[in-house]
Amino acid sequence: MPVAPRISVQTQDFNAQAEADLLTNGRKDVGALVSFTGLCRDEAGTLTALELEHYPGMAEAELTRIAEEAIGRWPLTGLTVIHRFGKIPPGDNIVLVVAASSHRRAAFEAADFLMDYLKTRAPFWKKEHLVSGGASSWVEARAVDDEDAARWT
Amino acid sequence: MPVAPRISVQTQDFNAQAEADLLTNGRKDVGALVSFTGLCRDEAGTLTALELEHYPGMAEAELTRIAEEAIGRWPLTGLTVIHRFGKIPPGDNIVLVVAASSHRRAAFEAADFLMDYLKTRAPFWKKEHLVSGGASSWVEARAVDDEDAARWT
Amino acid sequence: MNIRYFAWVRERVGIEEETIELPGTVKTVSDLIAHLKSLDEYHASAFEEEDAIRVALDQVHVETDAEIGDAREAAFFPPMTGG
Amino acid sequence: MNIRYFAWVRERVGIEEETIELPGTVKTVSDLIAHLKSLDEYHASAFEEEDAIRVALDQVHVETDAEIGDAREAAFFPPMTGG
Repeated sequence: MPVAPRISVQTQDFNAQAEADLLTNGRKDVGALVSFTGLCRDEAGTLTALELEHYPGMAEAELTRIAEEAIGRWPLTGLTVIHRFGKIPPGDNIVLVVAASSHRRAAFEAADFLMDYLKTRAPFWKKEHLVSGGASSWVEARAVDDEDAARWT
Repeated sequence: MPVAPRISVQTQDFNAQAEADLLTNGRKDVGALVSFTGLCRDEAGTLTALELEHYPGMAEAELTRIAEEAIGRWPLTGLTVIHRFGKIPPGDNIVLVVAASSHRRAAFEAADFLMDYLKTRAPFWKKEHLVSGGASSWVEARAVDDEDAARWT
Repeated sequence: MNIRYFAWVRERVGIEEETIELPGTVKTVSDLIAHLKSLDEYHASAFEEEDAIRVALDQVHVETDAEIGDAREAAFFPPMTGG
Repeated sequence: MNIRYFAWVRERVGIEEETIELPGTVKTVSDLIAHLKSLDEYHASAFEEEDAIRVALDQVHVETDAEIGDAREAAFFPPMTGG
Protein backbone atom coordinates (compact mmCIF):
# COMPACT_ATOMS: atom_id res chain seq x y z
CA MET A 1 0.00 0.00 0.00
CA PRO A 2 1.46 3.40 -0.90
CA VAL A 3 2.19 5.68 2.03
CA ALA A 4 -0.07 8.67 2.71
CA PRO A 5 1.86 11.94 2.69
CA ARG A 6 1.55 14.34 5.60
CA ILE A 7 0.77 17.82 4.20
CA SER A 8 0.39 21.00 6.21
CA VAL A 9 -0.06 24.65 5.22
CA GLN A 10 0.28 26.72 8.37
CA THR A 11 1.37 30.04 9.89
CA GLN A 12 3.31 28.58 12.82
CA ASP A 13 6.90 27.36 12.60
CA PHE A 14 7.70 23.65 12.24
CA ASN A 15 10.19 21.39 13.99
CA ALA A 16 12.19 19.42 11.46
CA GLN A 17 13.40 16.91 14.06
CA ALA A 18 9.89 16.18 15.31
CA GLU A 19 8.73 15.66 11.72
CA ALA A 20 11.66 13.32 11.00
CA ASP A 21 10.92 11.38 14.19
CA LEU A 22 7.32 10.83 13.04
CA LEU A 23 8.71 9.05 9.95
CA THR A 24 11.29 6.89 11.75
CA ASN A 25 10.22 6.16 15.32
CA GLY A 26 9.43 2.52 16.01
CA ARG A 27 10.40 1.45 12.47
CA LYS A 28 13.26 -0.66 11.16
CA ASP A 29 12.64 -0.23 7.43
CA VAL A 30 13.86 3.37 7.07
CA GLY A 31 17.46 3.46 5.92
CA ALA A 32 17.61 7.02 4.65
CA LEU A 33 15.94 10.26 5.56
CA VAL A 34 16.43 13.45 3.55
CA SER A 35 15.15 16.71 4.96
CA PHE A 36 15.05 20.00 3.08
CA THR A 37 14.44 23.26 4.93
CA GLY A 38 13.93 26.48 2.98
CA LEU A 39 14.58 29.66 4.95
CA CYS A 40 13.92 33.37 4.44
CA ARG A 41 17.19 34.79 3.16
CA ASP A 42 18.29 38.40 3.29
CA GLU A 43 22.00 38.80 2.59
CA ALA A 44 21.65 42.50 1.76
CA GLY A 45 19.85 43.32 5.01
CA THR A 46 17.07 45.10 3.13
CA LEU A 47 14.07 42.99 4.24
CA THR A 48 11.89 43.21 7.30
CA ALA A 49 9.99 40.12 6.15
CA LEU A 50 8.76 38.05 3.26
CA GLU A 51 4.98 37.81 3.15
CA LEU A 52 3.72 34.51 1.83
CA GLU A 53 0.29 34.62 0.22
CA HIS A 54 -1.37 31.33 -0.67
CA TYR A 55 -4.54 29.95 -2.23
CA PRO A 56 -6.24 28.18 0.69
CA GLY A 57 -7.53 24.79 -0.31
CA MET A 58 -5.63 24.61 -3.57
CA ALA A 59 -2.28 24.94 -1.74
CA GLU A 60 -3.00 21.78 0.27
CA ALA A 61 -4.52 20.03 -2.76
CA GLU A 62 -1.60 20.81 -5.05
CA LEU A 63 1.03 19.83 -2.42
CA THR A 64 -0.86 16.55 -1.99
CA ARG A 65 -0.86 15.95 -5.76
CA ILE A 66 2.91 16.64 -5.95
CA ALA A 67 3.57 14.39 -2.93
CA GLU A 68 1.50 11.58 -4.45
CA GLU A 69 3.41 11.94 -7.70
CA ALA A 70 6.66 11.50 -5.73
CA ILE A 71 5.25 8.47 -3.90
CA GLY A 72 4.36 6.96 -7.28
CA ARG A 73 7.88 7.50 -8.63
CA TRP A 74 10.03 6.41 -5.67
CA PRO A 75 9.69 3.64 -3.05
CA LEU A 76 9.17 5.89 -0.03
CA THR A 77 8.30 4.84 3.51
CA GLY A 78 7.11 8.34 4.40
CA LEU A 79 6.81 11.88 3.05
CA THR A 80 6.03 15.16 4.81
CA VAL A 81 5.56 18.62 3.30
CA ILE A 82 4.97 21.72 5.41
CA HIS A 83 4.66 25.21 3.92
CA ARG A 84 4.17 28.32 6.02
CA PHE A 85 2.25 31.45 5.03
CA GLY A 86 2.02 34.96 6.45
CA LYS A 87 4.92 37.27 7.33
CA ILE A 88 8.23 35.50 7.80
CA PRO A 89 11.30 37.47 8.97
CA PRO A 90 14.81 36.78 7.61
CA GLY A 91 16.40 33.67 9.10
CA ASP A 92 13.07 31.96 9.76
CA ASN A 93 11.79 28.75 8.17
CA ILE A 94 9.46 28.81 5.15
CA VAL A 95 9.17 25.24 3.89
CA LEU A 96 10.05 21.71 5.00
CA VAL A 97 10.18 18.50 2.97
CA VAL A 98 11.11 15.21 4.61
CA ALA A 99 11.41 12.05 2.50
CA ALA A 100 12.09 8.65 4.07
CA SER A 101 12.98 5.45 2.22
CA SER A 102 14.84 2.21 2.58
CA HIS A 103 17.35 3.58 0.09
CA ARG A 104 19.29 6.81 0.02
CA ARG A 105 18.94 7.56 -3.70
CA ALA A 106 15.12 7.39 -3.50
CA ALA A 107 15.04 9.73 -0.48
CA PHE A 108 17.36 12.27 -2.13
CA GLU A 109 15.58 12.25 -5.48
CA ALA A 110 12.08 12.45 -3.99
CA ALA A 111 12.97 15.46 -1.82
CA ASP A 112 14.74 17.18 -4.72
CA PHE A 113 11.81 16.52 -7.09
CA LEU A 114 9.31 17.69 -4.52
CA MET A 115 11.04 21.05 -4.04
CA ASP A 116 11.34 21.59 -7.79
CA TYR A 117 7.66 20.89 -8.38
CA LEU A 118 6.57 22.80 -5.28
CA LYS A 119 8.44 25.91 -6.50
CA THR A 120 6.69 25.96 -9.86
CA ARG A 121 3.26 24.44 -9.06
CA ALA A 122 2.22 25.11 -5.45
CA PRO A 123 0.08 28.29 -5.25
CA PHE A 124 2.23 30.48 -3.00
CA TRP A 125 3.51 33.98 -3.75
CA LYS A 126 6.21 35.96 -1.97
CA LYS A 127 6.11 39.69 -1.35
CA GLU A 128 9.13 41.56 -0.01
CA HIS A 129 8.61 44.08 2.80
CA LEU A 130 11.53 46.50 3.00
CA VAL A 131 13.45 47.97 5.94
CA SER A 132 13.47 51.28 4.05
CA GLY A 133 9.70 51.43 4.25
CA GLY A 134 9.63 51.70 0.44
CA ALA A 135 6.91 50.07 -1.65
CA SER A 136 6.86 46.32 -1.09
CA SER A 137 7.14 44.25 -4.25
CA TRP A 138 6.25 40.78 -5.46
CA VAL A 139 9.11 38.33 -6.00
CA GLU A 140 9.34 37.36 -9.66
CA ALA A 141 9.36 33.73 -10.76
CA ARG A 142 12.76 32.62 -12.04
CA ALA A 143 13.30 30.73 -15.30
CA VAL A 144 15.81 28.47 -13.53
CA ASP A 145 13.00 27.06 -11.39
CA ASP A 146 11.15 25.96 -14.53
CA GLU A 147 14.36 24.40 -15.82
CA ASP A 148 14.87 22.54 -12.53
CA ALA A 149 11.31 21.20 -12.68
CA ALA A 150 11.80 20.13 -16.30
CA ARG A 151 14.61 17.78 -15.19
CA TRP A 152 11.98 15.29 -14.00
CA THR A 153 9.86 15.01 -17.13
CA MET B 1 36.87 32.55 2.82
CA PRO B 2 35.68 28.95 2.42
CA VAL B 3 33.74 27.56 5.37
CA ALA B 4 35.36 25.03 7.70
CA PRO B 5 33.40 21.78 7.83
CA ARG B 6 32.40 20.30 11.17
CA ILE B 7 33.46 16.63 11.23
CA SER B 8 32.83 14.18 14.05
CA VAL B 9 33.41 10.43 14.40
CA GLN B 10 31.74 9.32 17.59
CA THR B 11 29.95 6.50 19.43
CA GLN B 12 27.10 8.61 20.81
CA ASP B 13 23.97 9.51 18.87
CA PHE B 14 23.59 12.89 17.20
CA ASN B 15 20.74 15.41 17.11
CA ALA B 16 20.01 16.48 13.54
CA GLN B 17 18.04 19.54 14.64
CA ALA B 18 20.82 20.79 16.91
CA GLU B 19 23.32 20.36 14.07
CA ALA B 20 21.05 22.20 11.64
CA ASP B 21 20.59 25.02 14.17
CA LEU B 22 24.38 25.43 14.42
CA LEU B 23 24.43 26.18 10.67
CA THR B 24 21.48 28.61 10.62
CA ASN B 25 21.10 30.38 13.98
CA GLY B 26 21.78 34.11 13.86
CA ARG B 27 22.34 34.09 10.08
CA LYS B 28 20.37 35.55 7.20
CA ASP B 29 22.38 34.14 4.31
CA VAL B 30 21.18 30.52 4.52
CA GLY B 31 18.32 29.89 2.12
CA ALA B 32 18.49 26.10 1.96
CA LEU B 33 19.47 23.36 4.33
CA VAL B 34 19.60 19.71 3.28
CA SER B 35 20.03 17.08 5.92
CA PHE B 36 20.68 13.39 5.25
CA THR B 37 20.31 10.82 8.03
CA GLY B 38 21.36 7.22 7.44
CA LEU B 39 19.79 4.69 9.81
CA CYS B 40 20.38 1.04 10.67
CA ARG B 41 17.81 -0.87 8.65
CA ASP B 42 16.53 -4.37 9.36
CA GLU B 43 13.39 -5.16 7.39
CA ALA B 44 13.79 -8.92 7.85
CA GLY B 45 14.14 -8.68 11.64
CA THR B 46 17.32 -10.77 11.59
CA LEU B 47 19.75 -8.25 13.13
CA THR B 48 20.52 -7.45 16.73
CA ALA B 49 22.91 -4.72 15.60
CA LEU B 50 25.29 -3.47 12.98
CA GLU B 51 28.81 -3.06 14.31
CA LEU B 52 30.68 -0.18 12.70
CA GLU B 53 34.45 -0.53 12.69
CA HIS B 54 36.53 2.46 11.63
CA TYR B 55 40.12 3.52 11.12
CA PRO B 56 40.65 6.14 13.87
CA GLY B 57 42.44 9.18 12.54
CA MET B 58 41.97 8.31 8.89
CA ALA B 59 38.17 8.33 9.25
CA GLU B 60 38.23 11.96 10.41
CA ALA B 61 40.92 12.88 7.86
CA GLU B 62 39.08 11.31 4.93
CA LEU B 63 35.71 12.83 5.91
CA THR B 64 37.46 16.20 6.11
CA ARG B 65 38.96 15.70 2.64
CA ILE B 66 35.56 14.78 1.18
CA ALA B 67 33.91 17.75 2.93
CA GLU B 68 36.56 20.14 1.62
CA GLU B 69 36.06 18.75 -1.87
CA ALA B 70 32.32 19.54 -1.55
CA ILE B 71 33.09 23.04 -0.24
CA GLY B 72 35.32 23.58 -3.28
CA ARG B 73 32.59 22.47 -5.68
CA TRP B 74 29.52 24.23 -4.27
CA PRO B 75 28.97 27.64 -2.62
CA LEU B 76 28.12 26.37 0.87
CA THR B 77 27.60 28.43 4.00
CA GLY B 78 28.12 25.39 6.26
CA LEU B 79 28.73 21.64 6.18
CA THR B 80 28.55 19.05 8.95
CA VAL B 81 29.37 15.34 8.79
CA ILE B 82 28.90 13.00 11.75
CA HIS B 83 29.56 9.25 11.54
CA ARG B 84 29.01 6.90 14.45
CA PHE B 85 30.96 3.73 15.23
CA GLY B 86 30.40 0.78 17.55
CA LYS B 87 27.26 -1.36 17.82
CA ILE B 88 24.15 0.29 16.44
CA PRO B 89 20.75 -1.44 16.81
CA PRO B 90 18.12 -1.38 14.04
CA GLY B 91 16.25 1.92 13.85
CA ASP B 92 19.14 3.94 15.26
CA ASN B 93 21.13 6.64 13.46
CA ILE B 94 24.45 5.88 11.74
CA VAL B 95 25.43 8.94 9.76
CA LEU B 96 24.40 12.59 9.38
CA VAL B 97 25.27 15.08 6.65
CA VAL B 98 23.96 18.64 6.79
CA ALA B 99 24.71 21.05 3.95
CA ALA B 100 23.66 24.72 4.09
CA SER B 101 23.78 27.19 1.23
CA SER B 102 22.12 30.31 -0.12
CA HIS B 103 20.72 28.15 -2.90
CA ARG B 104 18.77 24.92 -2.83
CA ARG B 105 20.52 23.15 -5.71
CA ALA B 106 23.95 23.61 -4.09
CA ALA B 107 22.71 22.23 -0.76
CA PHE B 108 21.06 19.19 -2.40
CA GLU B 109 24.01 18.36 -4.62
CA ALA B 110 26.63 18.81 -1.89
CA ALA B 111 24.78 16.48 0.51
CA ASP B 112 24.19 13.91 -2.24
CA PHE B 113 27.86 14.05 -3.35
CA LEU B 114 29.06 13.80 0.22
CA MET B 115 27.11 10.61 0.90
CA ASP B 116 28.26 9.01 -2.35
CA TYR B 117 31.92 9.74 -1.61
CA LEU B 118 31.58 8.85 2.06
CA LYS B 119 30.15 5.43 1.14
CA THR B 120 33.07 4.52 -1.11
CA ARG B 121 36.00 6.40 0.52
CA ALA B 122 35.49 6.84 4.28
CA PRO B 123 37.17 3.98 6.21
CA PHE B 124 34.19 2.39 7.95
CA TRP B 125 33.11 -1.24 7.77
CA LYS B 126 29.81 -2.81 8.82
CA LYS B 127 29.44 -6.20 10.46
CA GLU B 128 26.03 -7.78 10.97
CA HIS B 129 25.24 -9.36 14.33
CA LEU B 130 22.36 -11.81 14.06
CA VAL B 131 19.36 -12.50 16.28
CA SER B 132 19.89 -16.22 15.55
CA GLY B 133 23.27 -16.08 17.26
CA GLY B 134 24.81 -17.41 14.04
CA ALA B 135 28.20 -16.25 12.80
CA SER B 136 28.27 -12.51 12.26
CA SER B 137 29.36 -11.43 8.81
CA TRP B 138 30.86 -8.39 7.11
CA VAL B 139 28.59 -6.39 4.83
CA GLU B 140 29.89 -6.49 1.26
CA ALA B 141 30.50 -3.35 -0.73
CA ARG B 142 27.96 -2.83 -3.50
CA ALA B 143 28.86 -1.98 -7.07
CA VAL B 144 25.99 0.54 -7.17
CA ASP B 145 27.83 2.67 -4.59
CA ASP B 146 30.81 2.95 -6.94
CA GLU B 147 28.45 3.88 -9.77
CA ASP B 148 26.82 6.55 -7.59
CA ALA B 149 30.22 8.01 -6.71
CA ALA B 150 31.25 7.99 -10.38
CA ARG B 151 28.38 10.39 -11.17
CA TRP B 152 30.48 13.25 -9.79
CA THR B 153 33.67 12.77 -11.79
CA MET C 1 -19.12 31.50 -11.25
CA ASN C 2 -16.79 32.27 -8.35
CA ILE C 3 -13.61 34.10 -9.45
CA ARG C 4 -10.55 34.47 -7.21
CA TYR C 5 -7.43 36.55 -7.64
CA PHE C 6 -4.04 36.28 -5.94
CA ALA C 7 -0.83 38.30 -5.51
CA TRP C 8 -0.42 41.19 -7.98
CA VAL C 9 -3.41 40.08 -10.04
CA ARG C 10 -5.52 40.53 -6.90
CA GLU C 11 -3.97 43.93 -6.24
CA ARG C 12 -4.66 45.15 -9.78
CA VAL C 13 -8.26 43.91 -9.88
CA GLY C 14 -8.69 45.41 -6.41
CA ILE C 15 -10.71 42.51 -4.99
CA GLU C 16 -9.96 39.00 -3.76
CA GLU C 17 -13.05 37.28 -4.95
CA GLU C 18 -16.22 37.95 -6.94
CA THR C 19 -19.19 36.03 -8.32
CA ILE C 20 -19.95 36.54 -11.98
CA GLU C 21 -22.73 35.43 -14.33
CA LEU C 22 -21.06 33.99 -17.40
CA PRO C 23 -22.50 34.92 -20.82
CA GLY C 24 -23.34 31.83 -22.85
CA THR C 25 -20.52 32.66 -25.27
CA VAL C 26 -17.87 31.98 -22.61
CA LYS C 27 -16.73 28.40 -23.18
CA THR C 28 -13.00 28.38 -22.43
CA VAL C 29 -10.63 30.07 -19.98
CA SER C 30 -9.57 32.39 -22.83
CA ASP C 31 -13.18 33.42 -23.32
CA LEU C 32 -13.48 34.05 -19.58
CA ILE C 33 -10.35 36.24 -19.56
CA ALA C 34 -11.71 38.26 -22.51
CA HIS C 35 -15.00 38.70 -20.64
CA LEU C 36 -13.27 39.79 -17.41
CA LYS C 37 -11.10 42.30 -19.30
CA SER C 38 -14.28 43.89 -20.65
CA LEU C 39 -15.73 44.52 -17.16
CA ASP C 40 -13.73 47.61 -16.18
CA GLU C 41 -10.28 49.23 -16.32
CA TYR C 42 -9.06 47.36 -13.19
CA HIS C 43 -9.75 43.97 -14.72
CA ALA C 44 -8.31 45.17 -18.02
CA SER C 45 -5.10 46.25 -16.24
CA ALA C 46 -4.81 42.98 -14.31
CA PHE C 47 -4.99 40.92 -17.50
CA GLU C 48 -2.85 43.26 -19.60
CA GLU C 49 0.12 40.86 -19.67
CA GLU C 50 -1.98 37.79 -20.34
CA ASP C 51 1.04 35.50 -20.78
CA ALA C 52 2.16 36.25 -17.23
CA ILE C 53 -1.05 34.91 -15.72
CA ARG C 54 -1.72 31.37 -14.55
CA VAL C 55 -5.16 29.81 -14.14
CA ALA C 56 -6.78 27.16 -11.98
CA LEU C 57 -10.26 25.70 -12.41
CA ASP C 58 -11.68 24.21 -9.21
CA GLN C 59 -8.16 24.36 -7.72
CA VAL C 60 -6.42 22.46 -10.50
CA HIS C 61 -3.91 24.13 -12.87
CA VAL C 62 -5.20 24.44 -16.46
CA GLU C 63 -4.09 26.07 -19.70
CA THR C 64 -6.07 28.95 -21.18
CA ASP C 65 -7.59 26.73 -23.87
CA ALA C 66 -9.26 24.56 -21.19
CA GLU C 67 -13.07 24.25 -21.31
CA ILE C 68 -14.77 25.76 -18.28
CA GLY C 69 -17.44 23.03 -18.28
CA ASP C 70 -18.99 22.56 -14.84
CA ALA C 71 -16.20 24.31 -12.92
CA ARG C 72 -17.53 26.38 -10.04
CA GLU C 73 -14.39 28.37 -9.29
CA ALA C 74 -11.73 29.98 -11.49
CA ALA C 75 -8.59 31.54 -10.03
CA PHE C 76 -6.05 33.86 -11.67
CA PHE C 77 -2.56 34.52 -10.35
CA PRO C 78 1.07 35.17 -11.37
CA PRO C 79 3.63 32.35 -11.68
CA MET C 80 4.15 30.77 -8.27
CA THR C 81 7.09 31.83 -6.08
CA GLY C 82 6.72 29.65 -2.99
CA GLY C 83 9.28 27.31 -1.45
CA MET D 1 56.99 0.31 9.46
CA ASN D 2 53.65 0.27 11.27
CA ILE D 3 51.06 -1.98 9.59
CA ARG D 4 47.35 -1.87 10.45
CA TYR D 5 44.51 -4.17 9.43
CA PHE D 6 40.77 -3.62 9.49
CA ALA D 7 37.53 -5.63 9.16
CA TRP D 8 37.95 -9.11 7.67
CA VAL D 9 41.57 -8.47 6.74
CA ARG D 10 42.26 -7.89 10.46
CA GLU D 11 40.36 -11.05 11.38
CA ARG D 12 42.33 -13.18 8.92
CA VAL D 13 45.72 -11.81 9.89
CA GLY D 14 44.66 -12.24 13.51
CA ILE D 15 46.13 -8.94 14.72
CA GLU D 16 45.17 -5.29 14.52
CA GLU D 17 48.58 -3.79 14.20
CA GLU D 18 52.22 -4.80 13.89
CA THR D 19 55.61 -3.18 13.32
CA ILE D 20 57.73 -4.68 10.57
CA GLU D 21 61.28 -4.11 9.29
CA LEU D 22 61.03 -3.72 5.54
CA PRO D 23 63.65 -5.51 3.40
CA GLY D 24 65.40 -3.06 1.06
CA THR D 25 63.74 -4.72 -1.92
CA VAL D 26 60.29 -3.45 -0.83
CA LYS D 27 59.68 -0.24 -2.80
CA THR D 28 55.95 -0.23 -3.61
CA VAL D 29 52.72 -1.29 -1.93
CA SER D 30 52.72 -4.38 -4.20
CA ASP D 31 56.17 -5.30 -2.91
CA LEU D 32 54.93 -4.83 0.66
CA ILE D 33 51.93 -7.10 0.07
CA ALA D 34 54.21 -9.78 -1.41
CA HIS D 35 56.46 -9.49 1.64
CA LEU D 36 53.53 -9.71 4.11
CA LYS D 37 52.16 -12.79 2.30
CA SER D 38 55.51 -14.49 2.84
CA LEU D 39 55.41 -14.03 6.62
CA ASP D 40 52.99 -16.84 7.56
CA GLU D 41 49.79 -18.60 6.55
CA TYR D 42 47.55 -16.01 8.27
CA HIS D 43 48.99 -13.15 6.25
CA ALA D 44 48.90 -15.34 3.14
CA SER D 45 45.19 -16.05 3.74
CA ALA D 46 44.37 -12.38 4.39
CA PHE D 47 45.89 -11.30 1.08
CA GLU D 48 44.61 -14.27 -0.94
CA GLU D 49 42.06 -12.14 -2.86
CA GLU D 50 44.45 -9.28 -3.46
CA ASP D 51 42.00 -7.40 -5.70
CA ALA D 52 39.52 -7.17 -2.83
CA ILE D 53 41.97 -5.26 -0.62
CA ARG D 54 42.31 -1.49 -0.33
CA VAL D 55 45.40 0.30 0.93
CA ALA D 56 46.19 3.56 2.70
CA LEU D 57 49.66 5.04 3.30
CA ASP D 58 49.76 7.47 6.22
CA GLN D 59 45.94 7.53 6.18
CA VAL D 60 45.56 8.45 2.52
CA HIS D 61 44.10 6.05 -0.07
CA VAL D 62 46.67 4.80 -2.61
CA GLU D 63 46.83 2.26 -5.42
CA THR D 64 49.06 -0.80 -5.11
CA ASP D 65 51.66 0.63 -7.49
CA ALA D 66 52.27 3.55 -5.09
CA GLU D 67 55.83 4.04 -3.78
CA ILE D 68 56.11 3.57 -0.03
CA GLY D 69 58.71 6.33 0.25
CA ASP D 70 58.82 7.85 3.74
CA ALA D 71 55.39 6.57 4.79
CA ARG D 72 55.34 5.47 8.41
CA GLU D 73 52.03 3.60 8.40
CA ALA D 74 50.38 1.29 5.90
CA ALA D 75 46.82 0.02 6.37
CA PHE D 76 45.00 -2.81 4.59
CA PHE D 77 41.24 -3.27 4.56
CA PRO D 78 38.29 -4.40 2.41
CA PRO D 79 36.23 -1.95 0.34
CA MET D 80 34.50 0.51 2.66
CA THR D 81 30.88 -0.07 3.72
CA GLY D 82 30.12 2.93 5.95
CA GLY D 83 27.32 5.45 5.64
